[in-house]
Amino acid sequence: MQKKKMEILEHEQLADDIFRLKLAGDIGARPGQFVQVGVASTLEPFLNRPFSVHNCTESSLTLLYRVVGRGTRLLAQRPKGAILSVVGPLGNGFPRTKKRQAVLVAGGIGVAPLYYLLHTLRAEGKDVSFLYGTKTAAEIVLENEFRSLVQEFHLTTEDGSAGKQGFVTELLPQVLAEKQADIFACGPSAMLRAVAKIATQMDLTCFVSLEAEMACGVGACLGCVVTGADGNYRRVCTDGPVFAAGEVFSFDS
Amino acid sequence: MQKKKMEILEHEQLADDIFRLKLAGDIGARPGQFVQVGVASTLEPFLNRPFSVHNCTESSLTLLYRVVGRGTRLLAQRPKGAILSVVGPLGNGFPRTKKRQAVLVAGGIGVAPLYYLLHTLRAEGKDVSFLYGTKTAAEIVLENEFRSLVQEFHLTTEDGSAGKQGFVTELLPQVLAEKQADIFACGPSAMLRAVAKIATQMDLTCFVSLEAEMACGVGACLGCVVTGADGNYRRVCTDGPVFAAGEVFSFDS
Amino acid sequence: MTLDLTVKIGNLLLKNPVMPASGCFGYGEEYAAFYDLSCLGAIVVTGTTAEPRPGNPPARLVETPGGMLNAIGLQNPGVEAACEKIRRLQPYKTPVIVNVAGNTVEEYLQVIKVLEREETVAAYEINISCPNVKAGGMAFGTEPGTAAKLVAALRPATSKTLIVKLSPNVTDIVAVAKAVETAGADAVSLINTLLGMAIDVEQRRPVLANLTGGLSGPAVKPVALRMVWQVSAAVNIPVIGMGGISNAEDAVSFLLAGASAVAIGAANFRNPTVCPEVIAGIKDYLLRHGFQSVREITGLARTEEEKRRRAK
Amino acid sequence: MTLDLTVKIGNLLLKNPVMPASGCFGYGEEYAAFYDLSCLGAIVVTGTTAEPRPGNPPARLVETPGGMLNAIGLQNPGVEAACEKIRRLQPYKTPVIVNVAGNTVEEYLQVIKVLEREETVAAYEINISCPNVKAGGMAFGTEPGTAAKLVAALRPATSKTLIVKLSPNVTDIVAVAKAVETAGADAVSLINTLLGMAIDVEQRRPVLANLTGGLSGPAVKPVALRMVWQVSAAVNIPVIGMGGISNAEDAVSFLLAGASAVAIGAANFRNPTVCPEVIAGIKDYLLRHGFQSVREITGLARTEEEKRRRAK
Ligand SMILES: Cc1cc2nc3c(=O)[nH]c(=O)nc-3n(C[C@H](O)[C@H](O)[C@H](O)COP(=O)(O)OP(=O)(O)OC[C@H]3O[C@@H](n4cnc5c(N)ncnc54)[C@H](O)[C@@H]3O)c2cc1C
Ligand SMILES: Cc1cc2nc3c(=O)[nH]c(=O)nc-3n(C[C@H](O)[C@H](O)[C@H](O)COP(=O)(O)OP(=O)(O)OC[C@H]3O[C@@H](n4cnc5c(N)ncnc54)[C@H](O)[C@@H]3O)c2cc1C
Ligand SMILES: Cc1cc2nc3c(=O)[nH]c(=O)nc-3n(C[C@H](O)[C@H](O)[C@H](O)COP(=O)(O)O)c2cc1C
Ligand SMILES: Cc1cc2nc3c(=O)[nH]c(=O)nc-3n(C[C@H](O)[C@H](O)[C@H](O)COP(=O)(O)O)c2cc1C
Ligand code: FES
Ligand code: FES
Repeated sequence: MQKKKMEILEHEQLADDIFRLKLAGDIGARPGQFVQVGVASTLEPFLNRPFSVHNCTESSLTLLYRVVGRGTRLLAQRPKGAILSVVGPLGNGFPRTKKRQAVLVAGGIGVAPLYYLLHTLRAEGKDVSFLYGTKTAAEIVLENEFRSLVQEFHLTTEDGSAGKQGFVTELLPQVLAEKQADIFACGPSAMLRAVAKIATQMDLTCFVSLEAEMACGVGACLGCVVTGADGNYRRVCTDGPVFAAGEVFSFDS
Repeated sequence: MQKKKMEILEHEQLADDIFRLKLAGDIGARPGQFVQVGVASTLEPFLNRPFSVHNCTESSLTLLYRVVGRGTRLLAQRPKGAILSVVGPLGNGFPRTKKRQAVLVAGGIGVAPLYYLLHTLRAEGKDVSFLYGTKTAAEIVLENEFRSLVQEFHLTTEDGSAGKQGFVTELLPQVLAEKQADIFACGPSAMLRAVAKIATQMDLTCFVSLEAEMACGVGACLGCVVTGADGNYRRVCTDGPVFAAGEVFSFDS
Repeated sequence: MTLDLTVKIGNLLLKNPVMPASGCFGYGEEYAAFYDLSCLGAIVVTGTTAEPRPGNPPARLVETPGGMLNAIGLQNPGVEAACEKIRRLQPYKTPVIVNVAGNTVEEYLQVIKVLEREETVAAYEINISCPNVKAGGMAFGTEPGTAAKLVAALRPATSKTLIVKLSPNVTDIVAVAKAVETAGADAVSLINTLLGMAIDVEQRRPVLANLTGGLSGPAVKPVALRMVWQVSAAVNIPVIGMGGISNAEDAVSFLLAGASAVAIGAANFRNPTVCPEVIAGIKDYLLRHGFQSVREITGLARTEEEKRRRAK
Repeated sequence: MTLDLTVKIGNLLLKNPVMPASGCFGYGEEYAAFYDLSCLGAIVVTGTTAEPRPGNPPARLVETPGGMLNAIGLQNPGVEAACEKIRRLQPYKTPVIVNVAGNTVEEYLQVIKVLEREETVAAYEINISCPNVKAGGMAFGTEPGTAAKLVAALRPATSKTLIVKLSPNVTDIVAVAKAVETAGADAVSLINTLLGMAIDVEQRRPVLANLTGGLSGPAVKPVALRMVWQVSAAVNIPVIGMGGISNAEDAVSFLLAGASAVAIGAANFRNPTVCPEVIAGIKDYLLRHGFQSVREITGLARTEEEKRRRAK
C-alpha cells in the first residue's frame, strides 16, 4: 500500500465513453484489488476515485474506466505524460480457489477487473468461461482478446445490437450446468444479485466485486459500508471489494 | 462585452515563468483593456483570472502572463486545442492622447498590455520610447521586437544581468527631458508610484494601469476597489484599470 | 406541452424562479451587457442604506477553495441615488427587489419610506444578515426576538412584498425564520454569507482589511441546502434559496429541498450568463422528468422522503 | 540552528503540532501502512462510545464542492473493544487522544472510566459536536450552559488532559469555548463539521440515508479559521485548530490565527501522507522565516494586527 506519482504512458478510448489508461510503475496488485486515483490537482473534485486494477505488470498499471461524471470526465482529459497520484493496491482481491473451472460474469464496465483475473486464471492453467453483458454494442471492449483467451465466450446486449439479446444472467444457468466451476462476477448491483441468486440455488461458490462511494479507500473513514446478509455493515474498501456472494446477498428461500 | 469559448491556438513559454497564449476569435479590445479567463473547468479555483490584452486581431486574442500562483499554474498546463472561457473586453483601456511622442514604461509582466499599445501607437505614426525593467535577464521577453519597433529603447534589470543595472524609473527623467511626451506605465505598484511622481514633478500627462484582486471584472461586486487620491474608492475593473496618475496617487509636495 | 415556470413570492408573480443574489449584480446594468435582463424572474439589487456608504477599505475579497470571501461593507450610493439607478430597470418589466440594510430600525424604515415612492420597486429584501458591517446587519439576524421586532416595525410601512434575508451564522435558523414569519414577513431568503477568514501566511496577516468576510460560492452549498430544507419544513411562507448555486442542477436541488425560487450570487462572477443558463436548465429538467410546472418540484424531495418514511 | 516543534496541550508535550482529526484516522492502523505513525504530534482516534454502535445506514458520504459530507453516525466497537485497538498504538510512543462521545453525561463518564485504566491513552477529546447522531453529541455543544455542565461532570473523573471539541453550528462559539474553559477544559479543539446536505436531483431525494451530514474539507477552511481566530483571542487555554487543512500553508494559517496545534481530517482521504508532509512543510516555513520555535507563530497574525491597529 503506497502513494505513488505515476506517469500516463497511454490513454486511449476503446468504446463509447470507455477509456483505457496505462500508467508507468509497479503497484504490485492482485486481481480484484483497486487503486484510488487523484483525477485532478485542483481541490475540486476533492476525493480520489476508485478504479479496479485492469492489468498490472512489473512496469505498468492499467485501468479501464467509463466516463460517468465529473471526475471521470476530468480524468479522460489528462494527456499522455501527465502525472497522476495513485494510492494502492487496495482491497482484498479475488481469492484463489481450487476448482479447475471458473465462470466469469462481467456486466458493463465490470469487465475491468475480470480481464486481469482472466489472465491470471489462464496462466494458472484453469478453464475459463466468460459471460459478458452490456447495454449495447457500442460499449463492448476487447471482445477479440477475450474470445482468444477463454474456453467459452458469451456476449449479450440488452438491445440485441450484438451477441444475444437480453441480460447476461439469463445464460448463466446453462453455462454452469455443464461444469464444476467457481463464479466470479463484477457489474451493476442488480446483476450481481441475480448471479448470486443463481449461485445459491445451484449451491456454487460465487464471489462478487462491489462498488460504493469511497472517501479514504483504506478502511479509516467507515464511509463505504454496505449492509451484509447478517445485517452488519461491511467496508467495501477493506472487507471487500470482493465478497462471497452469501456475505452480502440474502435470499428468502 | 461578451462571454466566449475560445480555443488555444498557440501556447509557448517565452521566458522564466512567462507564457504567451494565443486564442482563436475576435474579442474586439483596445489597448489597456483586459479579459477574465476561466483557468480550469473545476470549481476550484473558483474565480476567473484577469489578464491584459497583449494583442488582439480580427482572428485572435493573445495574452502574456507570468505564473505566480495556483490559477496561472493551471493555465500554463492547458494544451493547444483546449477551450477556455473568456469574458471581455473589460475596463477602459488607455486613452488616445494628442502628443506625437509617447513614453511607455514597463515593469516585469507589466509589459503585457504595453506591447499592444506600442503597436497601436506606432500604427498611428507616433514616436515611442520604451523603457523596460525586470528583476533579472531571465524574465525579459520580446526584446528584439521592441527594439525594432521603437524610436528609443532602454532596458534595466535589478541585478544587472542585462541592460543597465537598477530600476527602470531611474532612467525616466532623462528620457523625458528631451521630449514632449505622454507617459503610459504598467508594472508593480511601487514602480507606478515612482513613475507618477516623476510625471507630477515634470507636469506631464501620465496614465498607469493598476492591478487588484477581482471577482466579477464588470463593476458589479465592488471587490476590486483602490483608494483614489481624493480618498474615494475606485473600481479597478471599470473605472480602470487605466487611471490618470493623479487620480490614484497623491504626493505631499 | 406548455411549461409553467411562474412562482408566487408574496404579492409578486415571477415569470420564473431565478434571480441574481443581492450584492452580486450591482443595480443590474453591468449584466445587461451580457443578456436581456427581462429573462430573469426578478432583479435583486445591492444592499441599500439610507445614507451613502463608502464600504470597507481594500482588500475586500479573496478566493477560497470552491468559493470566495468578501468584505465589501455595503458600499452603496444611499437610497436617494439608488432610486435613479433602479428607475433605469423599469423597461425590463421585471420585478425589482431592493435589498435593504441599516444599523437601526429607523434606518431600515427610512430606506423603505423613500423606496415606497418608486413604482419600479416590487419588493424589499430585508438584510438582517450582513456580516461585514460593525453595528446592525447581522446583529438583527442572530436573535429571533430582535429579528421579529424589526420586521414588525417595517410591516406597517409597506404593502409591497417583504422578504427577510436570514443569516446562516446561527445555532437555529428555523427559530429566526418562524419569528419573522409571525412578525409579518411574506417570504424568507437564505442564506447570506457564512462568516469566514483568510490569512496570508507570507505576510502573517488577515488578507481582508476588515479581518473577516462573508463566505459564498459552491463551498457553502451543502450548508445552504440543509438550511433551506429545515426552514421550508417549518414555515408556511415561500423560501428563496441561495448559496453556492452555479448551475441548473444546483438550482433544482434547492427547489426540491423546499425553495420556491432561487438566487444566484458569486457564480455570476465566474460566469456572467449563469442566470439565463440556469433558467434554461430548469426548463430542461422539468421537461425531461415530465413536470408541467416548476411549482410541482418545490419541496418534492421532502414530501417523497416523508412518504417513504411513512411507508416503512 | 535547531528547530523546536514541540507544543504543550494541557499536560501533553507533543513533539510537533500536527495530528490527524478524529474519525478520519480510524484507530491508526490504516495509515501505519503509509508511514511511521511515531512522526505525528499525537494520534487521535475515532469517536468512541460506551457501547458498540453500528453507525448510520449507507449512503454515508457524498462529495461536495471542495469537500465532503459524512454521516457515519459514530460507528465504533464500543470502548471495551476500542481499548484493544488503542493498545496497539503503544509502540509508537506518541500520545494517543481518544475522541469520546455519548448521549448522556453518564455515557461520557463511562467511556472515560474504562479508558482511565489504559496507559496508552494520554488525553480525551470530548466530542460535543457530532452532527450525525440523533440524541446527544451536538446537543451538548450548542448551548454554553449544557456544555459546561458536561465538562464539569467529567473533570473530576480524570487527571489526563481534557480537550473539548466544539461545534461550528452555533451563533457564538466563543461563548461555548469560554464556558468549557471555566468548567475545567485543558484545551479546546475546533471545528467539528458544519451541518449540511446534498440532494440527488435525478432520484429527487437526499443523498445521505441520514438526510443531513457533516461538511468538512477545504470548503470549510475560512469558517474554521475565523472561529480559531475568535476563540483563541477569548480563552487562555490552547486551541487545536482544524477544518479544511490540506497542506502546510493551511496549517500555518491556523497557527498564525491562534492555534497551538492543528488536526487534519478529510485531507487524509485524498492524500494518505498529508500529515508527515504538513510536518515537513511547517518546519520549512519556520526555517524560511527565521523562527526558532513553532510556538512563536501561534497567534502571530493577531498580535501583529493588534500592533498595527495600536500604531494607527
Ligand atoms: C472498488 C471500486 C472499483 C471500481 N472500479 C472501476 C473501474 O474499474 N472502472 C470504472 O469505470 N469504474 C470503476 N468504479 C466506479 C468508479 O469509481 C466511479 O464510476 C467513479 O468514481 C465516478 O466518478 P465521477 O466523478 O466520474 O462520477 P460522479 O460525478 O462522482 O458520480 C457519477 C455517478 O457515479 C456514481 N459514483 C460515484 N462514485 C462512485 C463510486 N466510488 N462507486 C460507485 N459509483 C460511484 C455516482 O453515484 C453517480 O451516479 C469502481 C468503484 C469501486 C468502489
Ligand atoms: C486588470 C489586470 C490585468 C492583468 N494583466 C496581467 C497580465 O497581462 N499578465 C499577467 O501575468 N498578470 C496580469 N494580471 C495579474 C494576474 O491577474 C494575476 O497574476 C493572477 O490572477 C494570479 O492568479 P494565480 O491564481 O496564479 O495567483 P494566486 O494564487 O491567486 O495569487 C498569487 C499571487 O498573485 C496575487 N494576485 C492574485 N490575483 C491577482 C490579481 N487579480 N491581480 C493582482 N494580483 C493578484 C496574489 O495576491 C498573490 O500574491 C492582471 C491583473 C489585473 C487586475
Ligand atoms: C460580493 C458580494 C456582495 C454581497 N452583498 C450583499 C448585500 O449587499 N446584501 C445581501 O443581502 N447579501 C449580499 N451578499 C450575499 C449574497 O446575496 C448571497 O446571499 C450569498 O453570496 C450566497 O450566495 P452565493 O453563494 O450564490 O454567492 C453578497 C455576496 C457577495 C459575494
Ligand atoms: C468521515 C469523518 C468522520 C468523523 N468522525 C468524527 C468523530 O468521530 N469525532 C469527532 O469529533 N469528529 C469527527 N469528524 C470531524 C473531524 O474530526 C474534523 O473535525 C472535521 O472533519 C474538520 O476537519 P477536516 O476539514 O480536516 O476534515 C469526522 C469527520 C469525517 C470527515
Ligand atoms: S472508503 Fe473509507 S472506510 Fe472504505
Ligand atoms: S471586480 Fe467586481 S467590481 Fe471590480
